[in-house]
Amino acid sequence: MNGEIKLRVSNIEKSFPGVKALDGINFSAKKGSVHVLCGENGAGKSTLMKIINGIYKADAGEILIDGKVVEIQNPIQARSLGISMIFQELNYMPEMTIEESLFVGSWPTHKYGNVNWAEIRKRTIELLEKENLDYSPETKLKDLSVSDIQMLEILKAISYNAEIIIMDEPTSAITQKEVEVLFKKINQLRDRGSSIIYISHKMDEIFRIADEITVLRDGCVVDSRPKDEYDIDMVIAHMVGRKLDGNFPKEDIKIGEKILEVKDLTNQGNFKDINFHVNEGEIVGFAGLMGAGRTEIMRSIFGLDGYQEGEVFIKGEKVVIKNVKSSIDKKMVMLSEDRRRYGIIPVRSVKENVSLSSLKKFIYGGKLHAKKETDTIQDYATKMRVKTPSIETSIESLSGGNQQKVILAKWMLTDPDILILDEPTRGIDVGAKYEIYKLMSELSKQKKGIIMVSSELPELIGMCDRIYVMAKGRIMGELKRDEFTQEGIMKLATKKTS
Amino acid sequence: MKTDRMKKIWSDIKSKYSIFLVLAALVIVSWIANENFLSVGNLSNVSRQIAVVTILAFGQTILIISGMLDLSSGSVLALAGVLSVSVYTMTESLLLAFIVAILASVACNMLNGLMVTKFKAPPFIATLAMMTMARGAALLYTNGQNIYQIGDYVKFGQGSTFGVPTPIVFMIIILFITWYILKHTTLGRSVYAIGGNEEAANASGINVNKVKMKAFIVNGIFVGIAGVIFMSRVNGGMPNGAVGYEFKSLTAAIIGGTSFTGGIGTAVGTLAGSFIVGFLDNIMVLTRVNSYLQQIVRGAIIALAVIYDIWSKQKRTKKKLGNIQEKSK
Amino acid sequence: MKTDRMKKIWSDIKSKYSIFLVLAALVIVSWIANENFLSVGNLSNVSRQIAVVTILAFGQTILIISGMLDLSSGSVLALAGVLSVSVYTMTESLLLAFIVAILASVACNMLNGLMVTKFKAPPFIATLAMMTMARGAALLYTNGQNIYQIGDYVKFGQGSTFGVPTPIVFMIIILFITWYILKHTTLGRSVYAIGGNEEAANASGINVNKVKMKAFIVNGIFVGIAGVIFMSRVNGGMPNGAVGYEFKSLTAAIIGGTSFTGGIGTAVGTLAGSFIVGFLDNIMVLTRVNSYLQQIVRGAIIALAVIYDIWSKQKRTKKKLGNIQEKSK
Amino acid sequence: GCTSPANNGAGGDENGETVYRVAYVARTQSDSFAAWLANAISEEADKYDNIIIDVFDGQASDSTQNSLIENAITSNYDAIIIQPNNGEAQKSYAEQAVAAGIITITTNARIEGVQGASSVDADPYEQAKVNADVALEQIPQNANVVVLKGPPGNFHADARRDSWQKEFFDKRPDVTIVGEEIANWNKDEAMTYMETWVQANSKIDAIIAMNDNMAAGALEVVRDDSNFAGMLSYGVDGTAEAVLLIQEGVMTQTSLQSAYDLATALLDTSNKLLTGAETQIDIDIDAPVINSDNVEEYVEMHKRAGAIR
Ligand SMILES: Nc1ncnc2c1ncn2[C@@H]1O[C@H](COP(=O)(O)OP(=O)(O)OP(=O)(O)O)[C@@H](O)[C@H]1O
Ligand SMILES: Nc1ncnc2c1ncn2[C@@H]1O[C@H](COP(=O)(O)OP(=O)(O)OP(=O)(O)O)[C@@H](O)[C@H]1O
Ligand SMILES: [Mg+2]
Ligand SMILES: [Mg+2]
Repeated sequence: MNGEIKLRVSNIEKSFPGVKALDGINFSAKKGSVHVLCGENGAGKSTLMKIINGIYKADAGEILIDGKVVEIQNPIQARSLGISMIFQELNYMPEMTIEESLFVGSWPTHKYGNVNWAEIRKRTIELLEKENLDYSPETKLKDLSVSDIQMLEILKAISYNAEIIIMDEPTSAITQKEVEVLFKKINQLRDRGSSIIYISHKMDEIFRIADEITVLRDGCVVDSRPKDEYDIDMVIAHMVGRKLDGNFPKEDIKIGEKILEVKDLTNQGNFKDINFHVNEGEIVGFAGLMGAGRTEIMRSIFGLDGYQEGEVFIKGEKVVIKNVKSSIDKKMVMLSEDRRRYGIIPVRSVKENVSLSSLKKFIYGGKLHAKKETDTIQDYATKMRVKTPSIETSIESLSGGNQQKVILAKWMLTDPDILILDEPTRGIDVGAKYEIYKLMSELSKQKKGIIMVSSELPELIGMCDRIYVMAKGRIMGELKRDEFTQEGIMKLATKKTS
Repeated sequence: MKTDRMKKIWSDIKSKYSIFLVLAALVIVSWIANENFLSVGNLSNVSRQIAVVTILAFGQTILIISGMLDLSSGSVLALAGVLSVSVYTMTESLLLAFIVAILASVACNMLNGLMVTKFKAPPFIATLAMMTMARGAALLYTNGQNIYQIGDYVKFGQGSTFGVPTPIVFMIIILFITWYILKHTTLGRSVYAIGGNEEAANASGINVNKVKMKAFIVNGIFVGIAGVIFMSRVNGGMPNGAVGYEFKSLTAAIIGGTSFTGGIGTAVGTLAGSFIVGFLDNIMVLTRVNSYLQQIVRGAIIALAVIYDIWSKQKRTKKKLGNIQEKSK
Repeated sequence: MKTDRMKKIWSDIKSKYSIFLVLAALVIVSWIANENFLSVGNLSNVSRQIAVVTILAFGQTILIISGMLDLSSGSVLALAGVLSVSVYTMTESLLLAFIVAILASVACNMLNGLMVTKFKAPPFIATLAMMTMARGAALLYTNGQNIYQIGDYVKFGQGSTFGVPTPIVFMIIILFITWYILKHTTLGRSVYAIGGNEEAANASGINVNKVKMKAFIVNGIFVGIAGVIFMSRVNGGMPNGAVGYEFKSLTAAIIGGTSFTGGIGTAVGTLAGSFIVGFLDNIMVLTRVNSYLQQIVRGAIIALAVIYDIWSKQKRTKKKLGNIQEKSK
Repeated sequence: GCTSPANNGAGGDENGETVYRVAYVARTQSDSFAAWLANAISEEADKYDNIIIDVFDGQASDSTQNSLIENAITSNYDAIIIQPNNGEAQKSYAEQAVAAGIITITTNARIEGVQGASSVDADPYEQAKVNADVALEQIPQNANVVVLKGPPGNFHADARRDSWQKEFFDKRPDVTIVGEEIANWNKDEAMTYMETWVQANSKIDAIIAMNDNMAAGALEVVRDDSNFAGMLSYGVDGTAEAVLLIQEGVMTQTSLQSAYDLATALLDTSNKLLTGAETQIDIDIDAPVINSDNVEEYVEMHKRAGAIR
């Protein structure tokens, strides 16, 4: 039974205004196997998956399940055909409780059709206990962190006993520990005979979990074969159409003066007694498990949240950051980990999104200079290789990775001295990742100070000069470049607080 | 220990049920200001007076939670009401009159639903168009004339059932239905999901269009009933009646904590919102505040009530975080 | 070749400017129905008639784009208007009267802004409260009586500037200001950003509260001017004038393509929306449609106009894609 | 404790004389005539030591008015004066007041057929008729006229229009109505309609408006237009604005619905009923015509009231 073809798509085509996202895709997923899809940002992976899940309708082509042609008009039908999907962009109802979000759209009911709350509660508690999640079922999603919500989405998708499970970059928002949990689950599902379609930009993950790999480029299948016939370089070469240097483009730069210093920073209950500094030309990493409080610290420094105690110095001068604007004025910017919530203005154009934080630059005599703005931003978009029909296109129609590039461009345009990058390569393809790393090196050469918060240890180790490791709202240790090891970092990250 | 627990309960009440505290405060202040306020007669008056608007507000609550609203409810009420009255004067059948009101109102609301789901018109525009059309239809049908001498029809609005005035009975039943739908049916839960995030709801396998249509149908039933009560209460078929009721009902729902951002709201909250407005109007009349001044006071108190509600809920969120942190230590 | 290009341009117009096509269609049909329709006199009448509502609608446009709205504009207009008229009758200074109107209206709108930004009241409630309060204040101040014998004050609304009726001049100036703010200033960009995603706007360094406050202040200036024009047009200080104008102005903005979800809308769209309603009302009176039927037709056409607009924008998406496919082959 | 004066019913003041509490439930306080009447009643009541009037605002809504009547009954007023929004709609509530033993007076307009209630009224049919009568003479043969109506279903609006129909249009089949719209008593709405009519009709001989506000609005459009010089115009109410327009020679005629006369009659009636001098009274005040012949008298009246400077 395993090894039979469960799902097949043939000659799928799909266009959006200005782009042909899919151009005749053929692809099949077997039972009891993990099929990895990879490809550059904007290659069409998510679009293909959304077609399979009934969110988009293909312009041409057909979908076959168990050899039979099926029409999938909407997610309800998809579900009834045994398909479930974890979406790339977290899309949730903030006001909903955990228990409800787990069952939304498929509530268990009593005989007369009324919702069986007792059953929901029971099953939620079972699930949460089984997964060792310490949450009350009544917690609202808006009170959770992105990673918690992502974890719940994963649990939800696999709790349906679906036969085809699509995971669109499920690990982009979670850390190593949760990845392990997820992989254990995937292995169970595979043994159970499910077909899993797995999308990721993380090469090590791909090679750990895949049975088969298909590479997409510009809406076409470039290659598709069993994992064993591939190696990483080959996948990358297929993806980006050229060979990439697998190493991190880290350069040795003379470290300058302290550019940012944080002393005894405390925010009740989120973090405590935080001390660290960043020097000119330095890339400083922050490692830690999910919920270690890294994001919270950065938000406080950047002026999104306050802090009760402590001091922040920029270039030796004590500063009071009231809000984001004063932070930007001090030439400090932060790329958020939650792109959808704190990054993009969905209905507005790429251009407007990029210029948003530097509008002053384009003001002449009280008026926005349209040409100057357009030219500058066109430059940035080209430089950052943003894949978009035009800079007037609304940002929400860009692929996830390209949205990330647009937001990065926004911050670059402010010409910052200090960059706080919270999960900067989340959802970015290998090629673009490499470009971002290069950009970071470039910036540090210009004596900028960079903070890199990341849950991917390899990139921290590859790019940073120093790494602070956090656990439960405290800094547990500081490592120099020659002390970097995955084990060493993990040990600090899991150390019990006194 | 005990006082601690009491304190906790009190702070819980203060935050979660703040709008009821506002209501309670209003009742107490009003009672001090005028002892008649808490008489059975007066309370029953206020309840009867707010019944129609409250019933409309329950429909609005369901619609607003799902990210829509109904600007047509006042007009559709009038249309359904005059048709119903006119059928009654022709047939003398209360049952038939009742059914006609509901059918007419549901039909209008299905048209609303159609415009919103099939033709993707924003609910504001779809129901605004219906507001004008239904009013025009009511006036056209009656040629702008009120229908008088409606006989026993007044029983709906002026009669009593088991000693309780009929409008209040209807209001309570519809309160219960709304609460039940929102809390205990998949329709209700879908309504919250759609209002919370329509795309996500769709991706979760909810048939968004069907749910929206159902929400309008439920609203239609409520509006139809309100139409019967209204006409019966004013003792005539008034094609020009209930102007602005869509607005009053929206207000009651919003004061009661329903949010235009969608996904938030409860039936009892709306009831509280409606009573706040009703009591406020009542006590100002009882204490004979100058009627222009009344408007100023009413505006100010509505703003204060909502601001207090929001403020105490924010405080709660902060509290909660504190708790989690304590736990994790 | 040439026809191809023409076709493309035409399809572009049809999709992007569909609301203007609706307007054009309405004009043509109206002209066929009644030849007086396109007379200079009639066009100037319609423009004068819609001027006040359109000016309010420009304020609404800015507010709606940033995710808010103003329910108080009709009442604040009345308050600002009667204060202005009353100052004029006391001082006989047109300048002073004008300034007083704007000051009063800006003050009310700053209070709106304060409730929304500092106290986090939803704009619906904050401006609803202001709607009641401002009306109460206007009535209280005048004791419910109209102020007559306002002399030269009528020049604002009934006079002409360079041969163009003054209300139209004001409307055009404010159209231009709105367009300029939205298109060419950081305030405008911030307004779009906040409406599109408030949290992201904040995280991008935009002072959300300050921008919202500014949006209310701009709205306040527009409402104040509208107040002067209104009172001058009706030749009296009418404390109960302009009831329901908040609603009419909202409608114009929404028909013109401004979206309650925020982040979308233009000044010229709003102007088109306002003219659609104005022409519709005008042609029905000219052709002497029964006044009840008028309401039905008005509702139906507004719904159809908006549905057509939305539908053709969707089609645009599909069309464009066709072109690209051809190109890529 | 705070005692409610309304609850005391008839209480004594220091002179030992009985003080009566009267609730006046106004149709609305937001239209100028109703507001004028409410103000006039309050002023008139000051002349009576034994009567205290509380004014309530019905907000032009049947259900609000009904609520207010209910409240007044609950509060045990000695008398309730109702200025109904819609006679029939308030009828059963007026009956409830009578049944509760409260003296009930309906006014402007009277509610017909309430057993045991009294009434003071100005007859809307009569108010329009006095204008229609002169219009029969003044409006030329084959004239074009426009008609401005109050809100549909409103008692006064309908009765005045009905009067014009029976007393004028039925008798003058030669007259053409070139426009008829509902302007809801509003000046600005009337203006908008008139502006449009002027476009479509080169000849309009008369404006027939159901109140002065609307007549004034229509006149605002044509007052400086020489094409329409000498246009006839009729209203009802005798507002300050209409009186001024008649004085200027712009408006033709209106009939006074005098809030002062109504107020005087109402208080007199209330006093008689409360003191037991009489048990039921039904009176009508006159609807005197105001035109260029007698306008100065009414200018004086409004000047005294402060409405005209
Ligand atoms: N809703 C949409 N409207 C318009 N264009 C879209 C839409 N969704 C996707 N696209 C376009 O289709 C192309 C494929 O996008 P898709 O999201 O499938 O890429 P992806 O392979 O998932 O990329 P990533 O790795 O960045 O997630 C992109 O060029 C994108 O801009
Ligand atoms: N409103 C809230 N309610 C409950 N828990 C919260 C709330 N806000 C934050 N937390 C928790 O506080 C902790 C700190 O989260 P934070 O996002 O800063 O961690 P992090 O180190 O950046 O990890 P990551 O970003 O990888 O999730 C997490 O455990 C998070 O779940
Ligand atoms: Mg993707
Ligand atoms: Mg984080």
